[in-house]
Amino acid sequence: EQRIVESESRLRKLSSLLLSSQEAERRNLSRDLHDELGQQMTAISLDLQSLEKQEGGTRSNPLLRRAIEETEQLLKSLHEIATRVRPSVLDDLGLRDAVESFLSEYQDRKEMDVRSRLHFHRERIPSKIGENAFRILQEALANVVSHAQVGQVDVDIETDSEMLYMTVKDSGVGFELEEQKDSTRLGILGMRERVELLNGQFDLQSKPGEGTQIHVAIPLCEEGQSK
Amino acid sequence: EQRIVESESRLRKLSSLLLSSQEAERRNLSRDLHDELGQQMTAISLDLQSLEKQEGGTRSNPLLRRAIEETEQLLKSLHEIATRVRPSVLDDLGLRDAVESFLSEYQDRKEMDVRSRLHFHRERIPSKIGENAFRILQEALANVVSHAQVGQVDVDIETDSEMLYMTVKDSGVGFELEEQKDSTRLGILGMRERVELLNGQFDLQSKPGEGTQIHVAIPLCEEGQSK
Amino acid sequence: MPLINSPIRVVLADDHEMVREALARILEESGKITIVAQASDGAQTLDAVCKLQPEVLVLDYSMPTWDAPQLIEKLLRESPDLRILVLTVHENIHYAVRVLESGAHGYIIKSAAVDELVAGIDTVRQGQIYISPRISQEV
Ligand SMILES: Nc1ncnc2c1ncn2[C@@H]1O[C@H](COP(=O)(O)OP(=O)(O)OP(=O)(O)O)[C@@H](O)[C@H]1O
Ligand SMILES: Nc1ncnc2c1ncn2[C@@H]1O[C@H](COP(=O)(O)OP(=O)(O)OP(=O)(O)O)[C@@H](O)[C@H]1O
Ligand SMILES: [K+]
Ligand SMILES: [Mg+2]
Ligand SMILES: [Mg+2]
Ligand SMILES: [Mg+2]
Repeated sequence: EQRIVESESRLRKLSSLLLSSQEAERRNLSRDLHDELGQQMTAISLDLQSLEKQEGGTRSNPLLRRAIEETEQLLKSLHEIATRVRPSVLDDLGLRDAVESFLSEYQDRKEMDVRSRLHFHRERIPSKIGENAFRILQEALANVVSHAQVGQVDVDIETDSEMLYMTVKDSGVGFELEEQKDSTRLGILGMRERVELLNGQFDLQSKPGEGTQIHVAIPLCEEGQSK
Repeated sequence: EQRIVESESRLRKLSSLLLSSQEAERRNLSRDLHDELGQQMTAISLDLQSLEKQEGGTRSNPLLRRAIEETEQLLKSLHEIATRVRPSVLDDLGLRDAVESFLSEYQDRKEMDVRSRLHFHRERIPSKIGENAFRILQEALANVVSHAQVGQVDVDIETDSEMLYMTVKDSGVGFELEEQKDSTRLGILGMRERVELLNGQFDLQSKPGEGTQIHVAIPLCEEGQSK
Repeated sequence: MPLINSPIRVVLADDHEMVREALARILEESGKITIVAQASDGAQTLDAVCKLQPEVLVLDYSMPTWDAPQLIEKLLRESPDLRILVLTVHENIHYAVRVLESGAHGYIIKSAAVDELVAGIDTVRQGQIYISPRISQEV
């Protein structure tokens, strides 16, 4: 039993480290892509544009025009990949704007009607909490899109000075909670774990035919942060 | 006690899922970098080079030459980043080639004398085992570089039909094992966990002043794979 | 035997359209090569090679469905005289070894293609091995 307790605490530490190192890895990579490659690409693009000017604008070689267009395309792809790795709004603007831009993009891309109520009564959310809340939101919405068979979802996020609350609710097909107990999928397990590692509460409700709701409450105060 | 056992198995599942989803994420990303960005950049590079030929080779505009050189540089940076995320050799060609490439580059970049003995008596290593073995090797060597204060390391890898054995050994400063028990770092913890999740054996030996050795034994047969 | 100076008949296979177009332009501008077909996946490649019997196939390493080594083995089973020059973004000697082991005759880094491609095609057409200098320096 002693061994299991030890192994339990080792595993808890590991999961926590893995989650935060994964976020750090994404952040670094996204930064490398953006700063390192982005700078270099921009330099090339500028060089090609002034080359085109020197060579007489539209009368210059069509290959040059093509290369310029390809460079623009490349910058777009780079940006797309860097954003996918880590939404930079989360770094630059914080959770609220990251959520807003994510939801509006989501709405367009997935043709999902997202009804959101966002009440951020506290400006600064610690970045570790912001990151995890954002990932949980992504996971929850991914589940609605892939499983709920419904075109609408409600997202509520509220923060006060002490807590962050998030609810994601759909009225789709729902599922039998018991049957998911031993799932080897990462979605729900990962959401729960993120919340618990932040000393929060995770609650999932679902019934076949009656939709699904996840509710999350995470303390924002620093004291309660490390187990 | 029942709850702890349950929580232990939930955590074990989570760590295992986290590790493998992290690797999957890295693999996809590295592919996107190579196949999306890398190909687009290559097209630009080819176009610019044809343009230079058409415009009279060395007598063409120096801005063009500069853009071509910048594109080359960009391709290098891209492949460096992609390889850091996950070497494509590992997925395309397997563990042996990945280890060889990694060690030879490592030797050059870190000015570390790597003495390796690689005996792969079995061609195909399951990819899950290959990726974990590769990450363990990277961790172990990173530790030698950052902590051992020594310029030489021995790497032995051997596979037979049933097992993969790996030893990484330095004769650097070593450390007190007891003091690392509660470390909150991911390195040793992560290596141990990767091995245990594959039903293997992980062994670490170190003494201050006498160097450090890790030894890993992982079964290759499919039966023993899932706990 | 091809006549001296008659253009080399080539099939060009790459799944990335922008790259394929850029390569096609380079080959055509050289005046030494005729592209008899372009292919963007393994099945199209097999089909084009079988129907048109080119002298040389210029093949992207990473294509959907089969990677180059797998595709090379299939191709050579049906067309044992075909010469294959593999193009790739990987500056790594292990890739070169692997494709030569599968029966290809050459290995070129894509972005070096402008200078090397025509020479490489000519070399493999004659049945000799061609490896990008950038790679062979690594050995
Ligand atoms: N909003 C939802 N509506 C209906 N069923 C759901 C919903 N969310 C989860 N489920 C059910 O719970 C299961 C487990 O969800 P979970 O997110 O853990 O895994 P997954 O989505 O199948 O895979 P992944 O690891 O990619 O997230 C799903 O397969 C689905 O059956
Ligand atoms: N080869 C080694 N030589 C000397 N000391 C070592 C060696 N490997 C590990 N150690 C000691 O063990 C400690 C824990 O190693 P571990 O890899 O777990 O963490 P880290 O390297 O400090 O951080 P991280 O790997 O998470 O970046 C190190 O801080 C170092 O003191
Ligand atoms: K390729
Ligand atoms: Mg899911
Ligand atoms: Mg370490
Ligand atoms: Mg390709």
